[in-house]
Amino acid sequence: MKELTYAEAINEALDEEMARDDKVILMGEDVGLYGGVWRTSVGLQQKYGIKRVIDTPISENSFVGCAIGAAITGLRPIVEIMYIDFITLALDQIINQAAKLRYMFGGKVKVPIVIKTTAGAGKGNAAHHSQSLESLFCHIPGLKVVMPSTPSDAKGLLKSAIKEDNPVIFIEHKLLYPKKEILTEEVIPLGKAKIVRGGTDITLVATSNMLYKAMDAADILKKDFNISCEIIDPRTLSPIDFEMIIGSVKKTNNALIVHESNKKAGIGTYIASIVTENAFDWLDSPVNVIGGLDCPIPYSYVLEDAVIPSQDKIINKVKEILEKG
Amino acid sequence: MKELTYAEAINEALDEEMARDDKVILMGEDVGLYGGVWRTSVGLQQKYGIKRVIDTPISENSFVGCAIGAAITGLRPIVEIMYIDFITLALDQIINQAAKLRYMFGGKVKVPIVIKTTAGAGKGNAAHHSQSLESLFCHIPGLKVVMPSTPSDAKGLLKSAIKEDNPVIFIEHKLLYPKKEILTEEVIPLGKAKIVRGGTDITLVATSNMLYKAMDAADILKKDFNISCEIIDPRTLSPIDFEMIIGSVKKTNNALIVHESNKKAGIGTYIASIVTENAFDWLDSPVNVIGGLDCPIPYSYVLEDAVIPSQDKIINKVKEILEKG
Amino acid sequence: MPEKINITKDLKVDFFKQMYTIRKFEEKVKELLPLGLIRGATHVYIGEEAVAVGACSALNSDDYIVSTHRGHGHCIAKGGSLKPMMAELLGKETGYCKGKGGSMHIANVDCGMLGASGVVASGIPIATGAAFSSKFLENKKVTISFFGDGASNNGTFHECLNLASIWKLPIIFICENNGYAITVPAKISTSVKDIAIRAKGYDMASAIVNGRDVEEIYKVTSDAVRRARDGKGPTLIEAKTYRFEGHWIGDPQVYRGKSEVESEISRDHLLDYEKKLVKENILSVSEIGSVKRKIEAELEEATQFAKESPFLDASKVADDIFS
Amino acid sequence: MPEKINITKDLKVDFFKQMYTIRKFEEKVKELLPLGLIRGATHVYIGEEAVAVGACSALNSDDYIVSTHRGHGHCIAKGGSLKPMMAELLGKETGYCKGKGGSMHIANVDCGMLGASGVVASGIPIATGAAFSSKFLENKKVTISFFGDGASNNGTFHECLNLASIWKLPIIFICENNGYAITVPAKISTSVKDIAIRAKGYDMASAIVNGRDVEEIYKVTSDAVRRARDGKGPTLIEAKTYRFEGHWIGDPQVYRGKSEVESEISRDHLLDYEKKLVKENILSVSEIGSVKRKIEAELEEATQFAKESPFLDASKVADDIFS
Ligand SMILES: Cc1ncc(C[n+]2csc(CCOP(=O)(O)OP(=O)(O)O)c2C)c(N)n1
Ligand SMILES: Cc1ncc(C[n+]2csc(CCOP(=O)(O)OP(=O)(O)O)c2C)c(N)n1
Ligand SMILES: [Mg+2]
Ligand SMILES: [Mg+2]
Repeated sequence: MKELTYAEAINEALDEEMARDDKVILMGEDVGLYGGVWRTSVGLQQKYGIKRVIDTPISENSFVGCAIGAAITGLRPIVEIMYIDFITLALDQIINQAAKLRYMFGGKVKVPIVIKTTAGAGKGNAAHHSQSLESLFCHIPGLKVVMPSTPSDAKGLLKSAIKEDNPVIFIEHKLLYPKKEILTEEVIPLGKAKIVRGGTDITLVATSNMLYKAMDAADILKKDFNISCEIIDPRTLSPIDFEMIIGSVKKTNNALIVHESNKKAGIGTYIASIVTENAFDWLDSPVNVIGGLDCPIPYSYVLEDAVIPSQDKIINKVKEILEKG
Repeated sequence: MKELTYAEAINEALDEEMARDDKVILMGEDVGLYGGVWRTSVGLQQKYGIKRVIDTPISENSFVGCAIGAAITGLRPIVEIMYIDFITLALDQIINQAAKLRYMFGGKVKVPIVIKTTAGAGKGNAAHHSQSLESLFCHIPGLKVVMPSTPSDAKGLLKSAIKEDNPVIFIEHKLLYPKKEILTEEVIPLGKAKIVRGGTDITLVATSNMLYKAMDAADILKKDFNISCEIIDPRTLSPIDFEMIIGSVKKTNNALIVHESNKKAGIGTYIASIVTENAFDWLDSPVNVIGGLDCPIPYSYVLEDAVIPSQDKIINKVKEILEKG
Repeated sequence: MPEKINITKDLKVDFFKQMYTIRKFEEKVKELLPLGLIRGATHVYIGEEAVAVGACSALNSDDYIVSTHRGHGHCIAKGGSLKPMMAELLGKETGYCKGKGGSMHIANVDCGMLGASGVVASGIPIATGAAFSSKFLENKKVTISFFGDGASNNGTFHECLNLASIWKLPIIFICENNGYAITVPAKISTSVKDIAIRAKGYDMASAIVNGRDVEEIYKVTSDAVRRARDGKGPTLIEAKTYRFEGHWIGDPQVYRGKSEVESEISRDHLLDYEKKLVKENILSVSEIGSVKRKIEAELEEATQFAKESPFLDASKVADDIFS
Repeated sequence: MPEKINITKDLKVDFFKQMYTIRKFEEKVKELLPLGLIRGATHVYIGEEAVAVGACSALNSDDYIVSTHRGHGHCIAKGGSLKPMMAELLGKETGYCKGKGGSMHIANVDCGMLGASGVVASGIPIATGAAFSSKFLENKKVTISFFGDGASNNGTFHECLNLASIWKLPIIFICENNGYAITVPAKISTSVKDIAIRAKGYDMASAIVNGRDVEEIYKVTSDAVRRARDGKGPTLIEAKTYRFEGHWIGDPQVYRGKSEVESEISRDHLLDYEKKLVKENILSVSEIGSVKRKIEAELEEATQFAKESPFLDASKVADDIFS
């Protein structure tokens, strides 16, 4: 039983999978000698050589495409995009190639590629280094999307992602890297949500770093208002574990979804909508969604704080929902 | 009063705006001498010269970026991306620059750029020439998204888009170009939906080419089942005219949203969710969404037909909703 | 140009057969399209046959190629069979991609043809990745990445030439410079006359070849293949070629003069090569006739097969997304 | 290198002042960051001052520049004021971007500085567009696009050099080649030693300059500016430079040896230029002293201003998205 940070847990998953399968390679900017700006690949180039851990030029679309080409010809590449904001440069290869190659070729190829990257605001990095773009990938058929919130989930899900024969977008959160936990060492299958905390009055579905805000909010709601929240972390956003979420909502009869990305055309309102379609008669109140403010991420901390969903916002919304319901 | 096709209406809007304002320029692949593969810029290079109507190399990210740079320094560029599928190559400039420049610079610049492109399946062009990616843009703060369904709307909205000082993604539908209509010659403001047909039993919100499937379905629902559908075309998808949509749902107490793009993390479930949040007590049934099948667009017409929302699917869903409700 | 490479009689016959097959295949496509049997954007390779044939003949059957939106010729030259090709173009279950891909996504992974692609220049990274694999796996495979003059203005061209150079990948970039990108002439969109010169920006070997001369293409490609297999890195080859047809069936071709097109078509390398084989006593006129008839018959058979094949059932539309 | 360009004494003094201002500004940034007054990724320009100063001095005040993630030096050299710059870095309402942009988005549109950008190479198209505007409007403005060696491997570099060449735009592409992209040395990521050679792929004029020699940079840029203004098209200038500091504050710099860094820093162009001014009798030692003290005082004032300025109120966070 060892305590590891989220970054170390990811590093361990990479290490174990590279040790297990010599077709697994890692490429990206600064992932090699330096071990990645998020420190998730520390020591790997030293251990597995420059052949398997490769520092790339700043050519996002092409090194992702190169990894896709390698994936259909026998390798199992993991690609790091330093910030999810730069993945915009690689979307042609991700959306038009990775997600579609197998289908377009009638099932003749497999595309075992993991694209790992980091999302989220909170570090004063402003509009080009703080976005949460997971919803873009959830919208595209042919991609799986994973967003772990804990060190154990990060490790267990990354190991599953690397073993997966289909493209996986693996989205870390930059505020979570220092988060510590004693690892559970489970292998966590893609597509399975987790009930983080049982409850009876409302279901809170919270992704990535928002899980912690939801938990803090739930503590206060319990203590000060005797409201019992059931908290679910979907962990995989595509495909999403609707069985667990809908099951919970049928029990609590109320739901609130919280994510950091924008609400508009996002994954939250999709969850809300599917839950509503399937549990309408169980609902005491409309399923609500809190997302980041509909605004680029500003630099100053005063402004940055104002765009990220806050504990207070969650508390107020839960109270509003239950009063109305 | 003249009858024009959708393509001709767009051409006329471009022509009138270029005549009105000599800072309006048009750039894109094959838009010049040839007049655009969709024939929407026929005659414009001949009329306004190669200085204002420019054939570009196949460099989507850079000619879009170039247009953005031109927009912040005094021009009003319109850029054509031949198929929306290729806009994936330009998303860095659209998402990180066009949508954010004004905000990042504290309001110091304007970004009057229109990106016109075409979406949709139905022509046997397969996975790289058939997508409906409007939801990606709706998710990004700082962009406006327009999707006209009729020649009059196409012209009226394009004229507004060109006059707009902010970036607009203007999405045509490739099956609509030959569609004819006597033009109403209104200037149509961005952000205003339209009640295409009044009704009492259910609100159908249908975008782009799906409007016609919804109208056909409504005809049959009326004739065969005496179900009266109110049909709304949002026309602008971002910002969206919730006032009109919610107003209608409060009257009909039921709603179905139909679009061609995928349902997952798309604009449809966002509409559904906001409607539900705001009209929950008026709803007799959960707001439902029909989107394209969660699948890349296949080539054969048998398969292609199976992925696009059909009239039958709409009819059956409406019946199911009203039976349950 | 490397002179030492010897071209056997059999190979010459093979060149002719392949070029003729491509020509006839594309003529059949032109015939079936207006009938609605083939749908959607479809780009034929007539005029450019020598490039695919010369280049792919320099490869082993397990080497890789990555094609473009104009992929039928590459597919045939890399060993594709006419039946599943034609069936794919007719959208049938018996096609290479079960009718899911069509013309712009034709692929025959089993013979190393890793697919056409509808997005211009998007195959270049995929090809670079295939070459990356081969180097990594030390399997001595070589990859050819085909793309057009228009594609050479796209960012991925630049990024991948850089990647291939720094990683010394076993890849050959073949630019099929036919002078146009749809209606846009290279001279208004491309800052250099010879795209081959761009190799200098990546410290890469390069060559310009006559895209109508199948033997020259074969020789220059063979040389590049040998160097790639020997670990000596990538090459950029520019083939000067010409598209005899419009970009699409019915293209009014406002962007190029009738006389230009006629003069280009009048220099038909396929006719020339036929004459050359006769002159070199490799095939007699009557042998050529029977080669042609055999190919035409095969093509008829393939067309028949495609027409008679069933469509994949709509219930299977969502299969093959994930493995 | 064009010899005819004359550099006045005043201009030389100005070069020194600007370089010294940048150096001191960045040292102040290094001081404020660990205090938490400046947050987020912040990249200082120490070691590269001569490039921005030499290049921007060749421009008129209404010409344009587009910067990179390492933008403070460019902003100062293009006429930015220290108060709103420092205020921006401290996230204050009085900053150039009201605290919405910060270090990586610093912009001063009024003096033609069209912004830093957090996405590497993404400013190149914006700059190309500014040059497009100027040509279109016939206003004779010239644009400089700054970017790094790392950025030169990105597709937009290629696409925009092609665009600028075919459209003969009044733009100067200045590659600040400091040998590294974060921790990745150019020699493992960039296929050519001299990025300037890439100009050949676009039929573009090019030059390599010593990035520590402000006068050489000024002269070469002036020449390119004159050609651009005269409608003679774009130029690619590669400035060989060196980043004295880590990529970020606290960077352990595992990717380059201590001795390399020490030897590079020991050749400090700022000290050298100071000596040169004295030697050329342009400024006396005591005059230099007072120039320095004046700049330092201004900087203190700016820092004080920034510290005392209020944050933009959170209620205004969603303003400025649309006009
Ligand atoms: C990224 C992208 N942009 C635009 C298109 C539309 N398009 C299809 S073919 C073509 C021209 C390609 O020119 P070239 O690369 O020279 O190949 P050629 O057709 O001449 O063989 C264009 C612009 C596309 N398919 N992909
Ligand atoms: C598209 C993109 N990829 C990666 C990064 C992360 N990043 C920030 S600075 C940098 C290095 C840039 O190197 P170079 O262009 O040489 O500029 P320098 O920092 O040396 O001045 C990288 C990779 C980024 N900001 N944008
Ligand atoms: Mg071409
Ligand atoms: Mg650098």
